[in-house]
Amino acid sequence: MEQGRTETAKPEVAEGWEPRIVGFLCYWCSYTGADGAGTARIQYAPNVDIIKVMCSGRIDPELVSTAFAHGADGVMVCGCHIGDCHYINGNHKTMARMPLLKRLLADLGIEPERFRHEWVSAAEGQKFAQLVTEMTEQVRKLGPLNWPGIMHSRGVGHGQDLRPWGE
Amino acid sequence: MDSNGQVSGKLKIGMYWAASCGGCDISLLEIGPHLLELIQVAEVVFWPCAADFKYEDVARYPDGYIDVMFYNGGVRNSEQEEVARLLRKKSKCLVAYGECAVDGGIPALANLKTPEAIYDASYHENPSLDNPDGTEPQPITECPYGELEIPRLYPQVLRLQDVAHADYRIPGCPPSAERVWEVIQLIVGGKVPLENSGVVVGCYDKSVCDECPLEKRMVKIEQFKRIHQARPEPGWCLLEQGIVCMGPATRSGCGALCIKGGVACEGCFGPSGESEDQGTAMIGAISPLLNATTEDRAAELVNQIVDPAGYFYRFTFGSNILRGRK
Amino acid sequence: MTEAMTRNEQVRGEEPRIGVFICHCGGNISDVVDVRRVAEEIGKLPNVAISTTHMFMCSDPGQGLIQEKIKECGLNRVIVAACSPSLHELTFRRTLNRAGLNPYLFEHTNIREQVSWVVEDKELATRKTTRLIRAAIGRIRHLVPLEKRHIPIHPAALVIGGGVAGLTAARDLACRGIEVTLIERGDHLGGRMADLGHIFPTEDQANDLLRPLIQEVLATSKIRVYTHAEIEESAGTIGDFHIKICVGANGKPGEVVEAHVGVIILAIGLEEYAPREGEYGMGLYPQVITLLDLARELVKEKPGQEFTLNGRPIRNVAFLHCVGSRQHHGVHRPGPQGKINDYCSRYCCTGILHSACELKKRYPHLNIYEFFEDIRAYGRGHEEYYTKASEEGVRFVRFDPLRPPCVEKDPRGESPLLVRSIDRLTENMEVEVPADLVVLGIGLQARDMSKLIDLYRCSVGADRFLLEVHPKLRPVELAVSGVFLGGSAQGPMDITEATAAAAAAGSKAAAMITQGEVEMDPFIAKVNEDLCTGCRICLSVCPYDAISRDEEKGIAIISEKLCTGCGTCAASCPSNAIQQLGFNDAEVKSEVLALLGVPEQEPVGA
Amino acid sequence: MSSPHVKTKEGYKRFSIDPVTRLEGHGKIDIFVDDEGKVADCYFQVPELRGFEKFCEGRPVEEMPRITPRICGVCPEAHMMASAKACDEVYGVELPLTARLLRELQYNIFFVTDHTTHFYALGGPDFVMGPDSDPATRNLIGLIGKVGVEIGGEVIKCRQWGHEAASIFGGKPVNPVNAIPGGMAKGLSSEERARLEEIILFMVEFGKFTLKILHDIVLADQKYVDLILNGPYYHETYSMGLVDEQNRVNFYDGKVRVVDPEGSELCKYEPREYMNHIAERVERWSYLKFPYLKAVGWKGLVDGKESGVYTATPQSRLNVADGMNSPVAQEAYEEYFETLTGHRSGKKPVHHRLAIHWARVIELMNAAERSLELIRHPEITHPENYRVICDKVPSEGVGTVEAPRGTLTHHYVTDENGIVKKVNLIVGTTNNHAPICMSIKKAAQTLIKPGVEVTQGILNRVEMAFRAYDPCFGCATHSLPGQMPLIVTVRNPDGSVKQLIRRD
Repeated sequence: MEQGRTETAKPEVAEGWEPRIVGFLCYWCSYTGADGAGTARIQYAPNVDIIKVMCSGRIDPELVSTAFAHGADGVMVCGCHIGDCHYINGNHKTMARMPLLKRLLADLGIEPERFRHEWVSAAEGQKFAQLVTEMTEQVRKLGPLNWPGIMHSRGVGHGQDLRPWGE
Repeated sequence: MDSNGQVSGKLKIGMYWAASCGGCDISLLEIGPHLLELIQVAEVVFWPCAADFKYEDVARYPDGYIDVMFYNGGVRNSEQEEVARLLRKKSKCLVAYGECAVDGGIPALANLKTPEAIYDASYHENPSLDNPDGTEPQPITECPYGELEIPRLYPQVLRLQDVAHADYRIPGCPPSAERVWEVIQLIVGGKVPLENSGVVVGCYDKSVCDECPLEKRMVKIEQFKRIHQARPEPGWCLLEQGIVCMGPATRSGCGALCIKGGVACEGCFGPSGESEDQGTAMIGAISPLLNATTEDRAAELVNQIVDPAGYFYRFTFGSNILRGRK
Repeated sequence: MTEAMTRNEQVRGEEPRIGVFICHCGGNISDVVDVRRVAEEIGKLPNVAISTTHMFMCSDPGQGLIQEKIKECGLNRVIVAACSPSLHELTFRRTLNRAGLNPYLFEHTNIREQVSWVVEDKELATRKTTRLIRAAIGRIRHLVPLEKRHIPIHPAALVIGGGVAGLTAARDLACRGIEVTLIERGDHLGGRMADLGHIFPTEDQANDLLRPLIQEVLATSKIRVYTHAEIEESAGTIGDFHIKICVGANGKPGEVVEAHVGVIILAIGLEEYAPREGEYGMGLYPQVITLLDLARELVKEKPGQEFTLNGRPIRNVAFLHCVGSRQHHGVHRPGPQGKINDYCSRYCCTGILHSACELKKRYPHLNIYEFFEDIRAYGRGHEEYYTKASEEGVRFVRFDPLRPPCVEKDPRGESPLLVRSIDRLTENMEVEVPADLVVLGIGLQARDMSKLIDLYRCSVGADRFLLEVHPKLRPVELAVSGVFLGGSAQGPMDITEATAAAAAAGSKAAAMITQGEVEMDPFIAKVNEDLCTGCRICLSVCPYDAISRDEEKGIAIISEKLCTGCGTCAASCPSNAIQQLGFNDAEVKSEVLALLGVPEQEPVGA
Repeated sequence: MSSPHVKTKEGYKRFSIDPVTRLEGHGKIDIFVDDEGKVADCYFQVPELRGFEKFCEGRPVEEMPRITPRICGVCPEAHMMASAKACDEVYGVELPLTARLLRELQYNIFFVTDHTTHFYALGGPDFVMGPDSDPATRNLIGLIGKVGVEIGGEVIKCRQWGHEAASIFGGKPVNPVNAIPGGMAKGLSSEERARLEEIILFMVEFGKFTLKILHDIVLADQKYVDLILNGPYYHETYSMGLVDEQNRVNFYDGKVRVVDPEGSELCKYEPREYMNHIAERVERWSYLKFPYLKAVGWKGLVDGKESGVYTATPQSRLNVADGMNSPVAQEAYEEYFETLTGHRSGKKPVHHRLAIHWARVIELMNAAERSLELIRHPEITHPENYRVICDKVPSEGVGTVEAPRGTLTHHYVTDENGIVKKVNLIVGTTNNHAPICMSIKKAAQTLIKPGVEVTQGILNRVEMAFRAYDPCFGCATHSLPGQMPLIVTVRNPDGSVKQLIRRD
């Protein structure tokens, strides 16, 4: 798939830009793991804002693309390890969804590093903290995704101030 | 009436063809015998493909003069946007007619490419091309007797709502004649208000599976197949047979015609139910059917699906959540 | 219509009036997060009627403030930004309830564990807090009043395990007139306690306590007792379990009996740590035994002043603490599952001190040494054993956990064994103690519960013991409702603690049964019949087979009772025809949008 | 729609026909008239671009027969068939007999429907209602009003049954989906066959009926015959079309035959060789690609034997053929040539553009008769042979059919996984761009004279010049952007020909 010459020109990074990463976490393992990181006072990057769901099985791919479409620079999906899902095997369903979701996002030009899917148990506060810091740095390297900006520049959603191509 | 807009009792209707293929205009003729009923109660005041009214005639109409205006096709260039705005002004009820106007339709597949790439294909790459100087079109051209203007190509295919409010939206490529006639009766019969919020009509909320005659056997997908390589077993759900079918994620109302025609649903009525995005909906629909207990196996299976983006979003790149490619 | 119901009806129609209450947590939060600034910024957002802070939101005055503001400002939605919801979500839901507001019009934002404790930079922490609360506002605008589910409970209980805990639980239930089925895998009731003699801290004979309990259990008609019995199958969920029990006779597979119960108590206990061949001389020297071996010895009253073991007179006894407990990576070899027991087994310190005193009482001339890491005699009447032992002249050597003592043959042959260690009490002096008997204070560990874990989808801790819902708030409940933890399947306990846990589990279960029904969180999935096509995709994703297809209507139906509210079906439905209450698309999506700073488009209300 | 700020030079008047109507797609004509009232210049623009050739890259080739019909919803079957034939070649498969029969059958039934649409809804009204009639009535509805509801009913019935037939084959009446690489997605049951035969029998009658209408309303009216024979609508160009082994017209399959203005064969080639015979010219002063015959060469927008300009229309199909493959149509064919060239044999080509309407009706007749022959073929309902599995490694393929509006060619190159890498489309209407431009120019210059008031009737007659071709700019703009200026020679006062305008 070819890269566009205008649209994908990397936007210059604004002063004080910080990666915006949305983290969808299952309550029983990953969210508790994140709490664990807190209880252990493990310091990590503040860039991942957590959205709590009961089970990672609830994480509808639609939520992921919604996050990207509205300005997330990255999305992280965390659930219980295979085998210790609070809902027996809800996370198997998550697991089965990921490959197709990853592929679709890649086909739409979203760098693979911007979307991560990890298993984090209630005991793995340390791991969670590392993941967050690691991903934050990866996304920082890539720079802003700025999907709303891209679409705005193409006139999506507001025909009025369209800037026609070729002018 | 004549083109000067002298008022007569009949409902004034029109149809415009924007970035689309004309299938919508044809589908309106599809109502067949009802056409004769229609012309008893309504008269055409603008329909380039079938009647001799010009833009200047429309411009002369007073605002809100047209009762119901069907706009088919997406918005790909400045002319289509200008006409959309003109027609919005002149019409009480503007209807986004057909998949292109509602969701972008097939032309919106262009949102996977850049305008430059499209120009290159047309002017620099075609094998049968004879273009030594590499000529490309320009928006305004000087000629000895004045200027000539061509509409400017927009960088993205938009749907009608992006440039003008649509009171109703009728999905489908093309819409189903039966459904359209139902809608026309409602509107013409004054059973629904002319002004509305852009409600989707001319289809059903449930998905194509609702109209699909094939049987589900609750078996998992072992392998994905492509239509030219497989003889699907008659009577059995195509998706379960590993042939990607958009049925589960697509509005019904068509009567599952493609499936009855022997091929999988390609999703031309847009997302079903309250989903906003056929692609992510299909992920939800396909993943549970994979015969995979590990992520690697799941990946191995779904990699057999060729071109998910192009297939899942064949008709909705004007309206899906991401609306195109980075 | 009850008052609450009418209020709920009103709320559905109203524009959201949101109260945001931000907790300082006594500095835990406010030292890092500028909570006042956050309150100010949040106060400017649409639909926020009040945004304020308090030193301790969970305290009575804090909760009082919330209730007062609900009334004063006519709030119909409440957000508390404080610690983790796992700690106080329930607390605040109750607060709303007391104020006459539906408890599910509440959102708990975690700004302690997930902000102030993990972000140093005050500015970034403050901004993150604002984002998270903004997200909560996005979500809460769409929340609607929810009612807990009510599930009938069949008035009968199954108790698994015939040890002192199981017996206690069964007895307590029976006393309340509840039908109990008690199954024990082994051949006798009473479990491990039956092997013991005098027990701390009361010094009763174990069997003097156990016998009447067992008799009571066997006597009552309310309790069906099966030994050599194990669960074969279990169907159904809370309130309505159908269980097939295989009852064998001395190992031989026997007939299958069935039990229909509403609740289950797991009193399956645990197992002793089995020292490895050669660990502290175990298996190499007959003079090395475990604490429980010794206890079994002491049950036998021996005549005379001489303490003998297998005919050999004993003069020097060495006790080793923390064998198979508080293990360290690199120092101790992992067990079969590749895990070490890094936890404290809790009974052994007092157990050893108690045995030491017992020996001293019977054989005052014995020389007794204890090699310990720390003495943890934490329970009532436990410390006394330490004092007593010291007075009695028991000598204590404090070893270095990273260099534990070693047990070897005495080269000089004066005594069968030598225990060598460094003593941190005397500036790490090398000490060498002759021993005729070495007693290993072995720890306790979880037994293999894989079958039950599969059957009842129990969550398991890193220490391989079963995990309660919350150690403080719901200490004897498993996340899988209807199943309770009665004793040491949950972690190492002494008899006192195990019986207490069993009694607690018993009364919880009894309460549930006498209530006749349970309330469960309302976060279940619902099918929108107008949108559902009956495509069956959800049927294949439900982990609990809670979804079936109504062939008549051609749509999916979700069983309220079986649904546990994971929301997997909601995420799979291609038409979004399934919505999870409390986590529906509108709620979660606008949470995402608000988090990203997208202003709310569609109006909420009605 | 030109925005007001577009300038017109001092001393000139601009007449805009915007949009040109009763054609498929978008068109606009700007005529500049100097103060003497003489046409200075005339521009024909098609303001549309959709970029199919590009966005089809990356799609699986087996999906092309379902995607490309959306190039034109008026003639979707044409694109589906051309695409499917290209796919067959990409996968190197030979179609079983039944598959071939089914495809040709579906295609001929489509031809009946499509030609009906054009004759009655698009082109017809000019004749039935008259070129100068009120534009508000100059359409199908007006036509029904004039010829009566029974006839109107017949027209609608023909279209309706045509689409019922289409849905029997392809599920969907518009944008069918049933042609796949290796044949058809579904066979024909005997019930379906019976119903189709019923429909086709009606169509045969309808064909005869339409021939009659043409005679009664057009050929019987001397002023129309004059218009056809002596009107401003005449160009001598090369003709192109598909023919079978006996050089008879075939819409679905065969070889491409080209004859010169006198009717002698220039070449006859396999579709896959199209690149050796035609090229698409891009002139610096034009944004439109002009296909032309390589063998003759590009001489600009001029007719005659020396110019590589050719037409691909019903008329040119009749010109290249030695006859029709069905009796009634053959009769009509002979009458047609006798009337217009004086030779029943048809060895002299017809160049009167308005007569394309007549040729179209003859094709309508032929398609109906051919359908009847095919539906009665014993193999048509074979339970298996409606398709074969494609197991060869895909590479490259060309598929050509006769679209109602001219020879249509799809050309695909794929990777070894059957993913499209390159697409080239030469659609029916594109073939005719040069002739269409020439016809409009000639019409404008002949009809708009000093001292003659430019009425909308006159402007409509200008439109009639291209309507004859039944151009489909839905098709033509599958990839073409914006403007297609029509450049005319501007005469010096002495009448000598000025240079063509170049734009830089």
